[in-house]
Amino acid sequence: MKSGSTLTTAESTLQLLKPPSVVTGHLTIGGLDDQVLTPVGTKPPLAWFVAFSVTLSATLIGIALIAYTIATGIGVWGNNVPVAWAFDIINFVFWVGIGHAGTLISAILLLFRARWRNAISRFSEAMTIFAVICATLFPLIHVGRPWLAFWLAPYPNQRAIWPNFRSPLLWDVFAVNTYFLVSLLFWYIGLIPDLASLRDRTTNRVKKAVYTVLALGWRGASLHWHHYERAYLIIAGLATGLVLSVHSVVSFDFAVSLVPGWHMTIFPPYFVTGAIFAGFAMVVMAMVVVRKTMRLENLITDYHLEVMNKVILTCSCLMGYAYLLEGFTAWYSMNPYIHHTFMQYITGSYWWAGWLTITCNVLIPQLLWLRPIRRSYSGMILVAVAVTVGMWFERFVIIVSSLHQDFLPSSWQIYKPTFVDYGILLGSFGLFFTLVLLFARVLPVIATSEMKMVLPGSQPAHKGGRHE
Amino acid sequence: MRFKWEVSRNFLQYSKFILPVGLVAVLATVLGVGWYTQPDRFVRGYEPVQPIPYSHALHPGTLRIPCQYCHSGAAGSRYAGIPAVEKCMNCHSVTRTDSPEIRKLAALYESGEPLQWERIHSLPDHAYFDHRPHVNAGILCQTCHGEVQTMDVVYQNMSMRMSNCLGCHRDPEYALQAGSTIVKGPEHCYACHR
Amino acid sequence: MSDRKIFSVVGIFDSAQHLMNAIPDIRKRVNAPLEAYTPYPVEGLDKLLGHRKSPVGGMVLVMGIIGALSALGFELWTSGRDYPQVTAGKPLFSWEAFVPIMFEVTVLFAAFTAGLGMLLLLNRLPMFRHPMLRSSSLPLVTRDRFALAVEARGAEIDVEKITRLLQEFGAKSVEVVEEPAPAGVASPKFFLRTLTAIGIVCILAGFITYWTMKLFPIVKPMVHMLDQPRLNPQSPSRYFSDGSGMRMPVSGTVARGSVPYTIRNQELAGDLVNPLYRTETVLRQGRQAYMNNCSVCHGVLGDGKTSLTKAYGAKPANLVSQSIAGLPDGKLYHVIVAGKNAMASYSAELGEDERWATVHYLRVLQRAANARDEDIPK
Amino acid sequence: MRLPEGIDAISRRRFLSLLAASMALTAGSSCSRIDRGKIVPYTRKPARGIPGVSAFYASTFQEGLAIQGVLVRTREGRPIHLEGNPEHADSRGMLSLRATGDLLGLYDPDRLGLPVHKGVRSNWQDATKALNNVLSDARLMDKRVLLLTGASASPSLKALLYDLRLALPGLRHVAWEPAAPVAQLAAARALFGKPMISRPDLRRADVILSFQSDFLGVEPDAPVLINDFASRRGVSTPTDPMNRLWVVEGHMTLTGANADERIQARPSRMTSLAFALARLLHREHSLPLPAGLDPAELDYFDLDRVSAASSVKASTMRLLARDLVRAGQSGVVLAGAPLPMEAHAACHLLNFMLGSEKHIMDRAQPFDLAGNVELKEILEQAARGEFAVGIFWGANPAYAFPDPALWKRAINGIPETFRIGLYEDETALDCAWRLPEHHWLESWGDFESPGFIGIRQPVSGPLHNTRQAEDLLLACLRGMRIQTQSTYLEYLKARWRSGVYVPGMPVPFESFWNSALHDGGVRRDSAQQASLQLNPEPLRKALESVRAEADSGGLELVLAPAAGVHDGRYSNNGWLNELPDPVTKATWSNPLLISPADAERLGLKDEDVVTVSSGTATVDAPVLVQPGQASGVAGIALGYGRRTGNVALAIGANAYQLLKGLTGDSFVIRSARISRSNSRSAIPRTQDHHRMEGRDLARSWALAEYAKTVDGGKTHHAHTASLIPEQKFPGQKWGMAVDLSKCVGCSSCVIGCQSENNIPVVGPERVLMGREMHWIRIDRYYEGDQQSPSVRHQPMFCQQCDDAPCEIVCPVNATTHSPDGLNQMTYNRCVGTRYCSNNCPFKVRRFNFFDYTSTKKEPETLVFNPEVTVRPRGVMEKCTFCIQRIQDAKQNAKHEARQVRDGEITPACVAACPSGAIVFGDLNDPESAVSKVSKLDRHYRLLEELGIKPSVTYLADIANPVAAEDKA
Repeated sequence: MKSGSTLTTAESTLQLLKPPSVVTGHLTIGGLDDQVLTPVGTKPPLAWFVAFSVTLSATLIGIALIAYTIATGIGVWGNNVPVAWAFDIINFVFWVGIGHAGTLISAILLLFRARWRNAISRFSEAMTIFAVICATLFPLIHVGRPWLAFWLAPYPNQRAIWPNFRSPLLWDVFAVNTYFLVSLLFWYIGLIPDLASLRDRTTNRVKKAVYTVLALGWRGASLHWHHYERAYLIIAGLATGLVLSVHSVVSFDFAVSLVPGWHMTIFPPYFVTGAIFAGFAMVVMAMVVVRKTMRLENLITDYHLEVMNKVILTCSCLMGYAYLLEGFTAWYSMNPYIHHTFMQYITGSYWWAGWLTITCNVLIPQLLWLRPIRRSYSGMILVAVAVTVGMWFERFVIIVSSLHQDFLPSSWQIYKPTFVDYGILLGSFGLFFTLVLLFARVLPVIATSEMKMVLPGSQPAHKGGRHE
Repeated sequence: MRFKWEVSRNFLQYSKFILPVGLVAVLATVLGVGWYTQPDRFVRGYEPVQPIPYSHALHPGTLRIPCQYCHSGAAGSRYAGIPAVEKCMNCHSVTRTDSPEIRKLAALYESGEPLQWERIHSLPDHAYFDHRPHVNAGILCQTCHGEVQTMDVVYQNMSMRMSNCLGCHRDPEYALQAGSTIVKGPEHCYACHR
Repeated sequence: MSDRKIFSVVGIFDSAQHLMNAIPDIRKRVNAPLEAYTPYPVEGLDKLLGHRKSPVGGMVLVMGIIGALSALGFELWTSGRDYPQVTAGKPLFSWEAFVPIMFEVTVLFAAFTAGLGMLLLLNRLPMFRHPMLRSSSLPLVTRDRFALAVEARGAEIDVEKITRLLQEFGAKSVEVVEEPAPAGVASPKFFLRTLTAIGIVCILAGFITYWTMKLFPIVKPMVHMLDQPRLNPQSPSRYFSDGSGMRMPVSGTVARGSVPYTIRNQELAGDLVNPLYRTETVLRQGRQAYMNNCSVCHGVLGDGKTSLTKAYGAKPANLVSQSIAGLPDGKLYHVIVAGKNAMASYSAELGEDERWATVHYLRVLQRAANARDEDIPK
Repeated sequence: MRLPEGIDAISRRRFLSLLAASMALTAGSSCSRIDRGKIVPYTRKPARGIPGVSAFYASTFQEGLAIQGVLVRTREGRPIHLEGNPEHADSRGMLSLRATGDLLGLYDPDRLGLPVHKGVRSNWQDATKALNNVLSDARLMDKRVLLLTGASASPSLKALLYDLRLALPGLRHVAWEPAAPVAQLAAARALFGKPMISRPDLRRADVILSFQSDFLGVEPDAPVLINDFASRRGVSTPTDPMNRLWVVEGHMTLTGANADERIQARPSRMTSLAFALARLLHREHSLPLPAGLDPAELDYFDLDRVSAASSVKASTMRLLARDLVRAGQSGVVLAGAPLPMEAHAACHLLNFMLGSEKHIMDRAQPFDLAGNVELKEILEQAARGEFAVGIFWGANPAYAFPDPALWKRAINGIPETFRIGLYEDETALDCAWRLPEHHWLESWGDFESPGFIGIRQPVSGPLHNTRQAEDLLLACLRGMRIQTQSTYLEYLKARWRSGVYVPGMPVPFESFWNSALHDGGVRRDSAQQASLQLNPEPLRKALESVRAEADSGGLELVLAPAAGVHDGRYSNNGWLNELPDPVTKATWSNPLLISPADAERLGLKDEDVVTVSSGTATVDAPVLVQPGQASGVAGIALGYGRRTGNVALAIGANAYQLLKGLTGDSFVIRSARISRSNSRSAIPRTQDHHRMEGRDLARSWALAEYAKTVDGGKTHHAHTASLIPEQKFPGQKWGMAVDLSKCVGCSSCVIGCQSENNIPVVGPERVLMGREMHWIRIDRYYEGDQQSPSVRHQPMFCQQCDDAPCEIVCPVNATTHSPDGLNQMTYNRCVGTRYCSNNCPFKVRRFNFFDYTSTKKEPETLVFNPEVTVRPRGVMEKCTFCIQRIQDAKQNAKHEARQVRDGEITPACVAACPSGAIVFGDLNDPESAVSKVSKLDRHYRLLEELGIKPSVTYLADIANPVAAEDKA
């Protein structure tokens, strides 16, 4: 066909319009495809293999230790009787939290018509899926008899026994599974046009067959787009409610119980904020690497990173507020148990975890007030790593520190993790990054159809993009 | 090559039918096989060969020996129990002493060696069924164990799963004697599990 | 050109603007359905082509409500009706606790209705035999071009006129898309193979299920407490040399509640006094003991006539005879404990109270057998 | 019906096992759902042996100087649980926790199962032949034979030994116990001419003064004494008479923890304190001294001098004296087992002066027992080769005799050595012949106690190829051609026929014997002390020797038997090893307890390992800083540091060795030294935090405060409002009440529960991690300052909350509420999320972190109660109020067409509790004991403000210290 002339036309159109901030440099619609879709399915560079082998080994260590746990018993972990939940649930809450950024970016920002989201939505959605996969692993393996975990599902059985719908843990099962399924659906629906592009680009027969089936015969008809847009918007709206509810429900695991330090009305918003916070940090961390290695600087611009960092900064301030409020509640309620627990956070056996949390989550992110740090790789990676560590330890403080000293001093007990705990935590990171690495080579990391939509000149009679 | 294309084209063409049909078929198989191989389901009809061919059809059937003559624990213990060999000798020290099976029995009795019967009815160890309230409520043995008095060789008649217990506890009328005041059996966990 | 029917005539445009510009004019000139193909949603195109408002919203609303109601209903039914379990003293219909799951299920239903409803129902995907999929224009569309198709959908149309028209309104190229060759009915072979494949998958799944169900209760480390390491009554034991877990009490020991009966002689037992009063409870107890243990030989009425009489070598005693009715309680008790002639001891089956109750019941039988007129209740 | 598949079960099973093997998976040994196993009925019916119904047997337990009647619950001829026998006139149904726990000893897989000769498996024929030969030889050649046994109060055994001595003139029988209060016996021998231990009847005591006496803890008759003591503690109004416990002690004991007034003093000062008190009573309260004792002889023990030397305030001593005088003959003074003979003598003097020697110490148990001093002499004789034969039965000198070198020389000096015992223990390894004996639950015997002769009858056939030791001795007699009975049972009966049975009795002997077996023994008139005369001479000697001794000023070390493993005889018992010490809460170890002041001075902290030395003997032990320990006084438990036994091995340190240089039979080392090493050793404790942190947990009021609180209506009860309607319990509503005033914290309930409910032992490593499994624990808190804290005990178990927070969080409905108010835990439904444990404010739920039971084999598993689920791993468990007993009682009641009677159901902890602190019953029945107790004005419910509505009521502890106005 006459692609050459088309390109010139497109380029000429571009010349006419000033480039908006969604991309930098000159980029045509077709050029976007060339940039984003070409690496898919090609032989990855050596660095990828190195990274992949590292993450895969971590995953295998995790899998081996999980097998060891299932074969021997939860006793190989450090959990004990006051601290019946520890790394298992910390990791679960941590990963569910990480999983919040994706849906937030793709759904909530879509509703807010934040145009810049289109470049990073695919990637962060994928991270959501992977984080939720990591998260769901933990409730499954943390139970004493994992082979009976299916009893949590309300399926008809001859015993006529149903699960307890009043248990927050069951709410959790429903919330996390719903979240996973809806995120997967959202992600897949977004992927379909890109899969169609891939189908039409590739010449490899096998790949073509796979993409053909996955693209479901998508052909870009305007009627299809018509329904598609509508459905996508509705799912985004639903996912917004979901994203807020999921971590609220996770927080109910704690807030609905009566453990001092858990039994707090502030927990749902506090947890949701924390989840977004940790999720954004993880996205920034991964995005910086992907952007650099896959040379996507023109698509994922400094502006993107800066906006993300601003979100992180906002969340950090909110977290600081939540911490203060916890202290206030402890003081104002005059409840000796809550008071004791709060003092434990900052002066007790795990004071270092408490202060690490505050330092990493509240103090270090304040660096982002400085524009140079917001825009420097090392600065934002420092903050992102700090937030990731801080948020993990925040859950450690909430779970371990609250449990290890509750009502009766006679049962107070120190918790010490074992190598299995550390190994499984490592394994979950390994699994997450293994999936991320695979994703980066198998599927487009940027939603091309969404990007095309907002490229300059893509829409008729408007100056750049359709969303104003 | 051509054929393959044909197949895949056909497949794509008919995928709307093939996939759901396949899915339903697999699902039906899994559920069907799962249902029919549930633990305990196939135990109905379990009929092992016993070391002594004791006939229930003869003793409680023709001779009308009451169940509790032998299974004397039923009224006072959780376990109905299998009678001691000595119980057999109550009669068989004088009757049918020439039968080879009875001689086996007598030899065991003399030597004191235990007689190992094959167990037929077995509940999981976490279920604490108690014969006492059931027998004392006038529920016939046959309700659960089947028409034992007609069986030459005893076999299991009821799956004896939780649904059997619950079914009767929720609606016990059919099992009770006429005029019984019992309306329901207990359904709380500690009634059967500890 | 082959002899296949024409599906559509497709013009390729360079930009969305060109496409949008062409549509109204072509619509005026051609009396055939139009459809546009674009690499991304183009604003205003749906209005231009006259698509009606998408019904996704309505579908989602309906299914969301169904999801909410079914979740709430299910929770209320299972927790309050089907197998009510009291937890933490909450009422059976504690709807407050059911809200989170209701919400999640609502979202699940709604989101899947939106997603799958859009794909499967409205867009009729997956669709692998649409003529467009085999056109050479589609790769352009999924990249960066915009296509306008004038659709014949099998009817006769004037290809040349339309081609001209499209080019006139800015199409850079035009392609005629043919209807696919009639697929015809797939060969029986294909069906056979498909069925075989499904069958194989089913058999495999069946076997996997079978073994899962079989191994699930027994393979370690899956524990289910079915066989606990404790010794149940009448269970075998590998520890004891005779293989039995039933141990005999050491001879000479005396358990609580049963002082051994030491009288050797029936004559001496005559002095024993029945410690039980003849209450209804005692007589009931006696009847139960008699029916279960004695009636086999002595008969339900105590007259020694039973189904066993023929089979039995020795004649069981007629308990209602004058000679036995004349014996004192202690002597009857002695026979129950010690046995007599062919009768074995029943001391293991009957506790002390039950033996005395049985003696009382024997008196009832004896009186019934020799009842006088005045015994008949008025 | 036939099998649907048409495959017979055998081939299916075979295929399955092949498949499982090929998959390299370990299939369960019996695939229960397929292989349903066998049914093995009795061949011959035992009398009244209904499968599934428990039979109870009365028997008697002896441990050193303690004798208690037991009621053994058996199932199918196997004992499964031990409780006290209320028919036993002396122990009155109180049973030591070690007796309950020794059930595990019966099924101990480490028991020696057959005779062993020099490490080679042998048989009884050879063993008895060898024994007969050497004894016949000794008889003919007139050689000396050493027979070492433990203490015994068996009249029949005494007769048997007498018979043996007649046959063997060279027999030297020594009864020796390593940790028994020999000094107490020696004092009685000197003062009254008869070695015996007096048994106070504390029910009659108004004021009890204890000098380092742990009569509520490890001393022989503790269970009965706890009951006596507690009978005067459970007041229902502030005006009820209550006893007062004064404790003078240096080493913190459980008794000290329960004191109303606790005075810290060094054990070496106790005798002078007692004499000073005697002088005070005589001079200021003009109580008469016994005849023959001149008041001037006491003058050395001037109050000021003694007070200065012991740092006990003179005013305190005056208060104490006044309190004792006020009580008069209802005031009693007890001296502790570790104290030397002089202290015991001084306390007898005090009791004589008060008149309580005849009023309260009215019964006594004679014992003829050698101490280490006497044994040393004999071992020296043995080392010189004076004995041709040595028979070591019971006591374990190779472990517990303080001088191992002497023991080695002695055993090498005896040519023929026989060991009769349960285990291949230290002594057995030194002996040529190791002969396994019956466990006491497999044996016959009789035991004399004040007022009762108890019979021991076997409740289990022999589990191993063992013989009863008495039977062996009888066989020896027969081997020496002496006419005697063929079995010990015959011997016992013959002796009873001639010695206990009175021919004129209305019942024949056979019936008399059977009813004695049924009851567990026969009552006898108790030996009255009334005729006792005090010999002043030994007192005078004691006065002199105390005057002569100087305070070394060094560290004083008190050695006492451990609460669980006692003197080491239960070292191989997992239950007793894992029993938290009632005071320290340490398990599986014997740390050195030192005072906070000493710890600070020496720069030691918990778990630092130190070397304790006395003379040339040294022992390494970790330190535990014990609040309440007097400064300059340390304590360590005996019974650890065994060298044999799979459980006992390498647990703790052998503190017996420290006694090596001691010349008397006291268990106080006057000048021990501590030197720190650089290592640390973890002490597995079940409680890591010891203060209540100002929380309203274990309430304790002084009597005066109680009166004020009740009068002012100030008893704190939380008022909780709820939006949801209250739960209704239409039938019964089970509940418990725990009287903290009665509870002394002895921990008997822990073992009773463990035995009844198949609670696994987890081992020291897991106790360290906080994974102990006890369903009932005794929380112990220290209030007040470190150096002299007040101690609270609070039994803690599932509170069966009506609005239980654990229930609502379980996602699978594994824990729910029953219509009779129980918090049901359905193990088989539990998937193990552990959420319930997190949400339990009492932290009484226990999780099976590992599989603790499935690797166990018979005979160990025979100890499991068949009525209770044996929990596998991954399952949460907790106290059920002994649901198996509730269900059984309910079914029995239903069978007999009646309601369950109040008191018919006794959960295992209630049955095991010697103090009667726990009451169980129906709260819906206003007449039930538990309803009445729960309404007493000192009742409260723990953490009631959480709105969880516990079914367990606690009654505040009432202490009875000297009133403030008296002090002023």
